[in-house]
Amino acid sequence: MKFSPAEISYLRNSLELPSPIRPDGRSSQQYRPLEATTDFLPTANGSARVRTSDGGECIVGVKARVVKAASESSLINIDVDIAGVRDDSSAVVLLSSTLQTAIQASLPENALKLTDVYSFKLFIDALVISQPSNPFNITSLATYLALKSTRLPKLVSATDDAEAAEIPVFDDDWDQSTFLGQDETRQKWSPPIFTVMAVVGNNLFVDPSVEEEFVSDAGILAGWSADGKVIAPIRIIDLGGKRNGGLKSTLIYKAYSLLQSTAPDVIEALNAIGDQDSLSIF
Amino acid sequence: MGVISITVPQGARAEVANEEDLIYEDADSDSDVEMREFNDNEEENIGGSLYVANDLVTPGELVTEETVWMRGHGTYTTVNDKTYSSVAGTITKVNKLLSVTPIRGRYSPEIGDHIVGRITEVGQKRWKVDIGAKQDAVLMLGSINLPGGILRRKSESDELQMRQFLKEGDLLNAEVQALFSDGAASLHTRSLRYGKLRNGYFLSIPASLVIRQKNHVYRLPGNVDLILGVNGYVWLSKRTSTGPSGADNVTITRLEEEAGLEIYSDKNEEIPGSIREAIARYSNCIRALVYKEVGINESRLITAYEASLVYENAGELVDNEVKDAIAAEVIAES
Amino acid sequence: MSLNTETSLLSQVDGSASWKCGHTSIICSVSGPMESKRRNELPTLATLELVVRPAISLSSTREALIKDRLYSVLSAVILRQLHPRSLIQIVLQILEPGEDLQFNILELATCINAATLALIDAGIPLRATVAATAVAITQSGEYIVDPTREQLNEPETESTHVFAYMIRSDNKATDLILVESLGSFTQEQLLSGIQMAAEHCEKVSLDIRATVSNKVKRDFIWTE
Amino acid sequence: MILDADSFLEKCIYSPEGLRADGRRWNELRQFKCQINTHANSSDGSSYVEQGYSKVVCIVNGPKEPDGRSHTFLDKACISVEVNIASFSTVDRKKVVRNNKRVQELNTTIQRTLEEAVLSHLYPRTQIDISIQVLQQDGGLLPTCVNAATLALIDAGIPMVDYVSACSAGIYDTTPLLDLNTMEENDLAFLTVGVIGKSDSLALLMMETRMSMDNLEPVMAIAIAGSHSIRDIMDREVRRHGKQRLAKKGNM
Amino acid sequence: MAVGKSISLNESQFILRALRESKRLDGRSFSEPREVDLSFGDEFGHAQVKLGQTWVVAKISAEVVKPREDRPFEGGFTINTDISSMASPLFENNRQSDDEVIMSRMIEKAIRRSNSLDLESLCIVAGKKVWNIRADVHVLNYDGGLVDAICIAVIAGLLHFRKPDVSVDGEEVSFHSFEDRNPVPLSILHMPICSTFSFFQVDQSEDANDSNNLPERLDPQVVLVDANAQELILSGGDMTITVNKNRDVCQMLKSGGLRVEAYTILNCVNIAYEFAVKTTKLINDKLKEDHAKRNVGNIDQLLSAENDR
Repeated sequence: MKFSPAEISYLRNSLELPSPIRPDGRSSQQYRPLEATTDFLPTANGSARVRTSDGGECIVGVKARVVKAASESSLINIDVDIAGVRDDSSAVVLLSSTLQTAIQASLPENALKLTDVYSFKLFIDALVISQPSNPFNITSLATYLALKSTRLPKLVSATDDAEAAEIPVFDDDWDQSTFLGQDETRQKWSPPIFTVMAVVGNNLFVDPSVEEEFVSDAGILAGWSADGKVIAPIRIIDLGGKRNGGLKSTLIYKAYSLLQSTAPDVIEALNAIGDQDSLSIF
Repeated sequence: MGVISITVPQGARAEVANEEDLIYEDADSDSDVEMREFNDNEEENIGGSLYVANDLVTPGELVTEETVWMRGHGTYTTVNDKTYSSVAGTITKVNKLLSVTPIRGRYSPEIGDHIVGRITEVGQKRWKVDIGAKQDAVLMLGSINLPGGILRRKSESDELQMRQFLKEGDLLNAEVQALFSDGAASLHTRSLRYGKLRNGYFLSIPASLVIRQKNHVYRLPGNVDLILGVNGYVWLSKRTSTGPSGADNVTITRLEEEAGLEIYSDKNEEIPGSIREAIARYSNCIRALVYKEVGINESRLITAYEASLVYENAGELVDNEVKDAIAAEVIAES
Repeated sequence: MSLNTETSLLSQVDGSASWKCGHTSIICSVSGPMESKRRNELPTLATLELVVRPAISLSSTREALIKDRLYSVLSAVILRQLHPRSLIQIVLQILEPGEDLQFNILELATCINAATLALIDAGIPLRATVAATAVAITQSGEYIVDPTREQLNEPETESTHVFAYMIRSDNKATDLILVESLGSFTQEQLLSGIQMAAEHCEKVSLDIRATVSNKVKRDFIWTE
Repeated sequence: MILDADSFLEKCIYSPEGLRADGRRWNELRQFKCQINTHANSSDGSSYVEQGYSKVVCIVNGPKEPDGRSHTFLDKACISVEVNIASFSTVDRKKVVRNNKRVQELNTTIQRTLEEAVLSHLYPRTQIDISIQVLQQDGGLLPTCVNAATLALIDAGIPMVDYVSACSAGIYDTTPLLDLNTMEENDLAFLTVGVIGKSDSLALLMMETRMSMDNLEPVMAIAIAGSHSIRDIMDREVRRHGKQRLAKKGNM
Repeated sequence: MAVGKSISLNESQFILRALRESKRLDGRSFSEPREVDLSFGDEFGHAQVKLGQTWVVAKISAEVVKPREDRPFEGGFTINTDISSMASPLFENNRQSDDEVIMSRMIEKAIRRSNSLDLESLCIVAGKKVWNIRADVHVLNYDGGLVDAICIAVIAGLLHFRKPDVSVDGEEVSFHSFEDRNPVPLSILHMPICSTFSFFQVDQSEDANDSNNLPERLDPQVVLVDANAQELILSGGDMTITVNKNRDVCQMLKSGGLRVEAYTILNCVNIAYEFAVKTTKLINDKLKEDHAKRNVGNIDQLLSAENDR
């Protein structure tokens, strides 16, 4: 995407104002409307699809496989595939490694454990079909929704197999399944969410559009956990903007408060989606 | 105003309503192992008659058996001289010319169209311009106003400094001057109403939603000018005295005076916040009309803008429900 | 040792030759000079694209070694400056190696001879004719020219050598262009091996000449 | 989530009563659902097709300015197809590398099948990119992709001679079975046809398993009939969507 | 598969005009394949096929490997069909074009997936040692009909191949040299034979360039069996059918290209069957001939086909 110098200066000037004017009039912490569906792939344990109003779209499928816990280096595997982008490109690696680390850290310790020997391994595959702006936001949101909709079948065989290894047997009734990370009190686990904010001058903008990214000084990547706490990693990333000076340290403070004020609303909106039923995914 | 709105897909709701249309099982058609007869679709109305205009035809459908028609776009014929449709669309007849206009498709340029475009490539004596069509358009060095007036001859130094006039990424508005045999457009900007664009904001909408008019430059309330390119590329800018819109009837003398190098300047003028806000509001109004697939012209846009003033903050207009409301008001007005 | 050569046996390329000596059989094709890909283009020379394909399995380091040796010989003998910015494509297909995997002398020598013949067949300008020969030297000091698979496998065999000569006027092997010696051998052995190879290469060159004159006779039969 | 994959397999492929494991008769298609214009904001044409449990999304971009010399033909548009098979699309998760030979074959086959129907000579020096995302697989991968691509091309307004519709059919003993799912594909000899319009003309024919010559005719016949039915369903969807848009045209 | 960027207008019109008059440049009838010239090399498993100017060599080799974990009783079988620019400068070295990918997949399906080689007979010790059979195909010259020629060469090579006899004593496996014991042939279950058909749109009118004037849907088409390189350049599409003499169709592929009526395809299957019957007989005859020759001279005692790579 190319922009003319006049457009760039118009956009920057508007966004640099003390009370900035975004090209679509949104406030700094306002997201664009999203469209989402969950649990639409019957062959996956969990799935979700998120689409933005500018055509960005991400589909996430979660599959669980029974493995011997001892032989796996990690029980979570995240694979991100962005259409038209090489698998080893930095955008893909950054996305998958960030999500992998954070989800692994937040998942309750025994959520995947089946028996002393066996355990589930989660394969989270994100497919970004099209993405005009940075894919972090929608991939993270879709992953959140997919994990929230992920259910694991109920184990009917014994959990104690330390002596005699026995392949686990599951209940065929899907209604008996439990949500991932659900504990005895039927409290559901919530995975972390990441978002990218664009920095222009002294201002920060959530859910930046392509043009906002293009004129940005940089982006700040940060996440929050289910209880609305800001979590690591917090990282300054490149959003494709041309201006690469340093950032004022106050911006990080601003980012914190911006995240804290938006997180509850985003979580609430996301959780509301899981309760709505839809027949088709489009 | 909420921070985020997440909804289930529209399509899902529509489907509940028309489930019959979408779900189909071949359970009843006890088709034999015999190969089927060609064309056994009772919905199709094949015969000597011609479909009434605005009736929908789909690819491969027989449009007419009559041989008197000239076949235009969206049709094809076989050696049997029958005319078939090659796209999904509506039949249009102009005199003896029969064509099918596709429901959707890229902008296809026509001579005289006022368009907005973006330079993609600077070449030998010509620029390539993205106009949202099937191919990039061509703008010849000889088809632009050179600094110093219309009467100046094009020189070799002009060829060497083409990037000083227009470079990759630059936006311009122009007129389609001619079409090449493969359908690509050739543009010109040899009038002061055309040329490089600054002092504003660009957005792109489906060309099919632009209602063709005599004039595509609008002066809108709030000191905002709009160039609604026939190709669906839109430019919203601050109103300036010498801007493209102010120069409808320019004499050659004035042209000469004004065609200084500043017509290729990259510098914006001072733009007050109120105008920036108005531009943001207009762009959201346009997006609202696009969202509901409402054709856009000057009066509708003004109606939408006035309707939008109920919402104090332009940011509220990104919400789908607000878009619905605005579009509904526009439809009601017209 | 039976020798069987043939030229112009492939229809889609500019020149081709097969060289079958004992149980080693190789076929070589030459295309060019022709249009080169922009990125491979050399401003002053013709680009040489060389492919050596084994009879069995995919190309390995063994073929890469043969290719490397061959490239040094061919790039020296082809008058590449006459066709700048163009491409000469040479493919050698080993049909029967005639020796076990740990050796490559028969293949290397045969590749050089086949390539020379194919280059002549394609009409590519050459500085001279190149002829190569493989020699094995045994413990008892016996020199075996073009050894068989069995002879190579004998524990008696102490060193293996490939020598290639450029052959100019009077069919004299004057310039040594390749020496590839492996195993244990003495200085005298190597030097007399080189001497012996010269004689043999001259014979090979006569074979090449005979094949070419046969071909010319066949090609220009109508001129008589 | 399907849990009872094993109990599924215990059932026989075709019962003496003439029913298949999933309750269909020999000449019955699986539920075929399709939708066009699903990705209006990000593409020129788009579609979503479900054939039983097989689900694919297709996005078409173009005709547009070609990406470079290698994508420019002077006499026709350059059509390129890229199928991407999601790792979660199969019952057991499986990562499919993009450049695997089977995927390359699939790409080329779909591309050449569509080229026969698209009037590509009308758009010289342009490029048409077709990207297909396979979300779920349960047999009939190739036909589902072809059908989705046809719909997306029509949605993009790209002129075509007629619909290309594709369907598979196999043979059980001497009974031809229409539109196989994965379980049936694993056990039976089958073929896939791609038909242009309502004719008996095939642009595509692919058979990868051994089948007696004498069974070919009935199997091909039922596959062609199935393709014709699919064409009808697709046509219905194109008309439904077209009418919906024409209604909106009232707003022009 | 069509390789060849262009052909002069003159030539193409000449060929098409001839086709319209039911003539082929090499004098064959439309449904007449070229003569198959099959010969065997000194080593076991070395088969050479010439089909017109097309010339391919298949070399079969065997090595002992560990079987795949999920298939402990099955041996391996790989076919390598990499085409170098020797066949024609239009083939790029070290890069497979779309056509080459489709072709190698087709050979894979025709021979390997159709189970013509009995993989279970390659088992030596279950889960430990199996034979891996490798077919390396070298295309020396290209003049159309590649799949057909390669398939014959590979099948003939497999039939010609001998692997050393093996005796198993518990975990001990000993391989017998060809001198010790007669080497054993592979177990070939059936012989798939490919036939390639090319379709041509031969317009009746000379001015076929009118872009708005498409050919009639049910236009008579020309179907050529075993087209040569020149004909392939002009063909509107091709189809390869693999059949054996037991009337099994092993593989069929028409990946796009000119649309063809279903009954035309069924006709093609019958032609392919005739060719398969004829070619199967030819391969068997040639094998017998070769066998007779070997038993006279006893050459096979000198040669080893075992490959320890």
